[in-house]
Amino acid sequence: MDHSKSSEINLEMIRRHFPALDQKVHGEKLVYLDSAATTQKPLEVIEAVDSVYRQDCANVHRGVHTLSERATARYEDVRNKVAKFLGTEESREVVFTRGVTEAMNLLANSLGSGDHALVPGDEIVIGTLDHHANIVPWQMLCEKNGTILKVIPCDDQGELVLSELDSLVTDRTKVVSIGHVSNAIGTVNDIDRVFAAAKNVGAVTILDAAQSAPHMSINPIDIGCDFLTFSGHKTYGPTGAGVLWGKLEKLEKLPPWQGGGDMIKTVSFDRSSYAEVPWKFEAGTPDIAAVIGMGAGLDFLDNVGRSHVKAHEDALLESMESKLRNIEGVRIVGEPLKRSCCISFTLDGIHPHDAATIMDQSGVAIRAGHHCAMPLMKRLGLPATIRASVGMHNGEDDIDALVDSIKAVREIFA
Amino acid sequence: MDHSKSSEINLEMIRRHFPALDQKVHGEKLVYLDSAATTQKPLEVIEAVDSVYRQDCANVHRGVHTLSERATARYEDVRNKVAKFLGTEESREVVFTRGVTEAMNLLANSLGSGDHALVPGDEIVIGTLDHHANIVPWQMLCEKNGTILKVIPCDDQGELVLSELDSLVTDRTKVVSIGHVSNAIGTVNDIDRVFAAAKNVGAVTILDAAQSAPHMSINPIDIGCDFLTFSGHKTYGPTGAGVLWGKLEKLEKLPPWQGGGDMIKTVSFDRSSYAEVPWKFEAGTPDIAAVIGMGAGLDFLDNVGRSHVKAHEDALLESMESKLRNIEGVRIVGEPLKRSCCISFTLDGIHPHDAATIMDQSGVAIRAGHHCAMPLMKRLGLPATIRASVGMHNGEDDIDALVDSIKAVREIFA
Amino acid sequence: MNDLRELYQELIIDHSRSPRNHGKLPQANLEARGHNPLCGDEIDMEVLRNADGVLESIGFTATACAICTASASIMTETLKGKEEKIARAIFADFHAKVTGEDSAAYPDELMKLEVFTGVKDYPSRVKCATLAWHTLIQALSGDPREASTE
Amino acid sequence: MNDLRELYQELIIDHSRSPRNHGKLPQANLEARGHNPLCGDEIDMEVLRNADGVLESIGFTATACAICTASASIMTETLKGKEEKIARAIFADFHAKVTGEDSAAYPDELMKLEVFTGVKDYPSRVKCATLAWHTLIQALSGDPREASTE
Ligand SMILES: Cc1ncc(COP(=O)(O)O)c(C=O)c1O
Ligand SMILES: Cc1ncc(COP(=O)(O)O)c(C=O)c1O
Repeated sequence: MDHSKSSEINLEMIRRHFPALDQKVHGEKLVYLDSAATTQKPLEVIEAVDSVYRQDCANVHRGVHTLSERATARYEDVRNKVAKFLGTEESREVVFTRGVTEAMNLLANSLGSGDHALVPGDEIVIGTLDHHANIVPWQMLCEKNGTILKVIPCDDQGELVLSELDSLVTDRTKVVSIGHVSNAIGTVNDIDRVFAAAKNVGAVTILDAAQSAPHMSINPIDIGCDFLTFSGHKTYGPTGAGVLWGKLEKLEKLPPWQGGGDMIKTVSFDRSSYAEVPWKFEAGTPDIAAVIGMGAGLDFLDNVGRSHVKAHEDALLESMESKLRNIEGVRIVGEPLKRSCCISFTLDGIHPHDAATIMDQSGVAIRAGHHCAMPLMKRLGLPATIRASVGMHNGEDDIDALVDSIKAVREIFA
Repeated sequence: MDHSKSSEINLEMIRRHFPALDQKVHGEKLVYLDSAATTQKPLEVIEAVDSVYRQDCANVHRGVHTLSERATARYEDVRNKVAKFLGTEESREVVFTRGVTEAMNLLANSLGSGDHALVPGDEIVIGTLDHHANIVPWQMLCEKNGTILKVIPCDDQGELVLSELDSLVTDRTKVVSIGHVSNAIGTVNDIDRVFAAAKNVGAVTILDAAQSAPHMSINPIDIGCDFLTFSGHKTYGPTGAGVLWGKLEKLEKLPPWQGGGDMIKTVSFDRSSYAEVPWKFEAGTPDIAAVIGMGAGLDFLDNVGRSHVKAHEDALLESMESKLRNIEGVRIVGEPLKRSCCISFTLDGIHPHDAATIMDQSGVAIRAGHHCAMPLMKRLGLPATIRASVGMHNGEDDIDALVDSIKAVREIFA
Repeated sequence: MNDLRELYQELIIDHSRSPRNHGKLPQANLEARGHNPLCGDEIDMEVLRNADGVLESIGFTATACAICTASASIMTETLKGKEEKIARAIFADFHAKVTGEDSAAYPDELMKLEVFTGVKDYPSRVKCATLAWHTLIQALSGDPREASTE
Repeated sequence: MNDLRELYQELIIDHSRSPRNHGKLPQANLEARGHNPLCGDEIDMEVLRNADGVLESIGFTATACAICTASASIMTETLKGKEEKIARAIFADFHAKVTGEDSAAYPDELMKLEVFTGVKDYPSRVKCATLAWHTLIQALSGDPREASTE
């Protein structure tokens, strides 16, 4: 059982950490190929959450008693873990949100208000491959304050057309927000070029790292972005926690978004003043347990080693691609120069949802649909695709199960 | 050990459900009197969260595979549980948020935008006893769009001065948002009178039920409010989940707030359209595990029986009050006509934070500070108080420990 | 995996490949559009209801999965020539069965609907099986909004 | 519970009740205000630093808990007459000890500071113990912003 030829991943050992993988679905071993939607959770994460409720169950920040001190220390320590995960130093640059979606809404709202607010005619540039989380908040902002959304087009291969950058990113461009890796078809965008253009015109740069954080190192200093965001539930952590990282001086200039407890310095009916960064962006009781669990997830990922995970997954995706290409009637969607995260495909004459239901009968969990990337689907002329996405625990056996289940689908529709 | 004279609560049995209570702090048995900050979690809740990650770990709504179907069914079923908990019928009236703070920010933002948006000069009425979560979002809205915040004053007893309602609530009043129970001093506000005045002028009515939900029945139909919100982590559930309940027709008229996946019907770069209520208010991956855990917490509360919990806690608070009054140097803050949740007090010549630290040495967890109610503290002329708040698991023994720990504080400062 | 494979084999594949009553219905006097936002299925339903409330003709066009298309096809076959109130009753029965609320067998003349009962374990696919029905009801009710399965 | 009880007994109660160097310092040439947003403690610090960089006088007024008040009182006693750079070094040492980063003993002449080491297990109280120091440093740096322990 040598699934690990191409990497230093010990699959058997890793799989023992994921209790949910050890189950049957419709009598068949579960083959989980939906990590792009949410990753499975290792025992370390499950136990971290559990221990919050069994030992350190208290609210954070304002309590003097022991349980609250312990909860606060564990919660705040995750900022250090995140800073380390990103390869940065300053834990105050780490704001906790529910995930990328909340982070993008925070950015769209806070960039849209206050002294330095975007004004009518200012332009925001995003990409055709982007997830709805990096589209809709900006659309809502544009509707509210007259800013204009510009979109980097995408070619038939599923690559951003970067030759258009010069005409798209101009003096009017104030924000460039872009996804790192497409959750829909797996393209790794050339963010260096996109951000270089953005910096040329002094635009604020934002990276949606939802689909790169679980698969590769992402250092916002090296990348050169002002803000970066990822979701803990896609980096082996619990639902409910994610990160908005921002350069300290940028965060300090940004007005707060949500108001309430914990984000204030003083409140009076005449005037309230806000807490320091990062707390001014965290109104109300945060998701303490999820944040602590997210820390355990990042530790887990780093203990396995992101370079090993990357090598392992890159090899898997390559193998998956060649095996899929050998199945008649399979059409792979997009031919990106660099791929991560997933492969999307269609089956001739078979609707993705039917395929997904039948594949589930073989225990194979993939996703069928538009993957919250409707504009991309429209661009590619597809209502939906089948997406197989990988996590560190996947192996050749999973790909073989995927292939068999596709063949079963094709037999039924033969 | 008959702690249950006054009620049908079987304390011993209940305590066995809360693993975190079974610990020592500084060598002393933990006495948790900080439920108003966050409640302890029963095993049922801990296990519900655990089972999501061990068995049904998947993203919701868009997945066809079995794990996603199971996660979605469990997640959506909590809407029914919440509707039942509130004594209502329509599960589409239940929107999941992180808690009261996020719900209030949603309301302030959505009432402040769209076709029916509040306009400059419109007035919003809140109360002096309110939590920052019911103050700051409205202040931010007022700053943004020129609406005006009016505040129902509070008397020395810690009661809203309702004789002022007639002059405060006028034709200009468009929103009346009020806390049900003060988390700072325990006053149960006469919300019937407040909402009657609001309805007279056709204002939108909002109830912050953060501190009533854990202690009494709250039926928004009977109460007669348009919106009601509570936090799951204060009703024995996990951090990360709470509820915004709204009348269906009110929710339908309200524009969405956060944008992203799951809250849309269609997205294109020209125009996006939004999903139906309640989903249009739930952008991005929700806190699936916390929502499911919240459902288990509500079930637990209802299994014990809210009327039993209320009788038990009312008796406890009465006993606590009379025992506190017998300690020299204790000054109880506020003399509300109806009390729930907590008692706040000060110790002559001793700062609440010093008291809290010393009480923690006896294992007694109380809270010292402004309790996110700075305007109330200012009104009462206090920088901070000591707050002892109760949960279903508290008994006379906890009150006795509280009394002993206060005496220890006084000895040290004698 | 046999149940579902059978489901997909017996009738659904056939009806999804060669849907009955597919196409525009120029003589229709009622129409509605249905949409399943979760998977993008779209269906247009046209009905000719006569003065006695009988559904004389039903036609549909769809871009949808096999279950949705077959459900529309079998539905139109089943309901053509029936009175509106009978049609509504059949839908109530169908709905209860595909959501697992009712586990009784269908009467003989409705046996074809039985193939959809297997989707009750797939709440997301239940919506595929019911979209055509919801859209039909919307058309009959003269409700101009887009039907949705939510 | 002995450690903390002793902490509260020995020096802190005394200094919080009868703080040394409490009150306005009319001759001051530096000043700052400190605020702990978490518990509401407020402190005003005034300093007379002479041309040689010696802190000739330090005065403070505070509305604060015992730990904060006593810390301010003992700090002013300790630093009065010392050079600014010595004062800064002592703060660095004090900070390391109350946050638990350094567990060495204080030199004899700073032994009074030892009473605060017990708060290292109470991160929220650490802020009470350091507020006066942060505020002093802010005054010395001529930084007009309100000092904060965060
Ligand atoms: C590329 C990308 N961006 C944003 C998101 C949104 O993340 P979340 O749902 O955790 O807010 C996702 C995940 O669905 C994603 O894949
Ligand atoms: C009365 C009241 N309202 C609102 C809140 C805010 O709740 P959360 O922090 O869960 O958003 C609280 C709790 O702190 C509260 O006691």
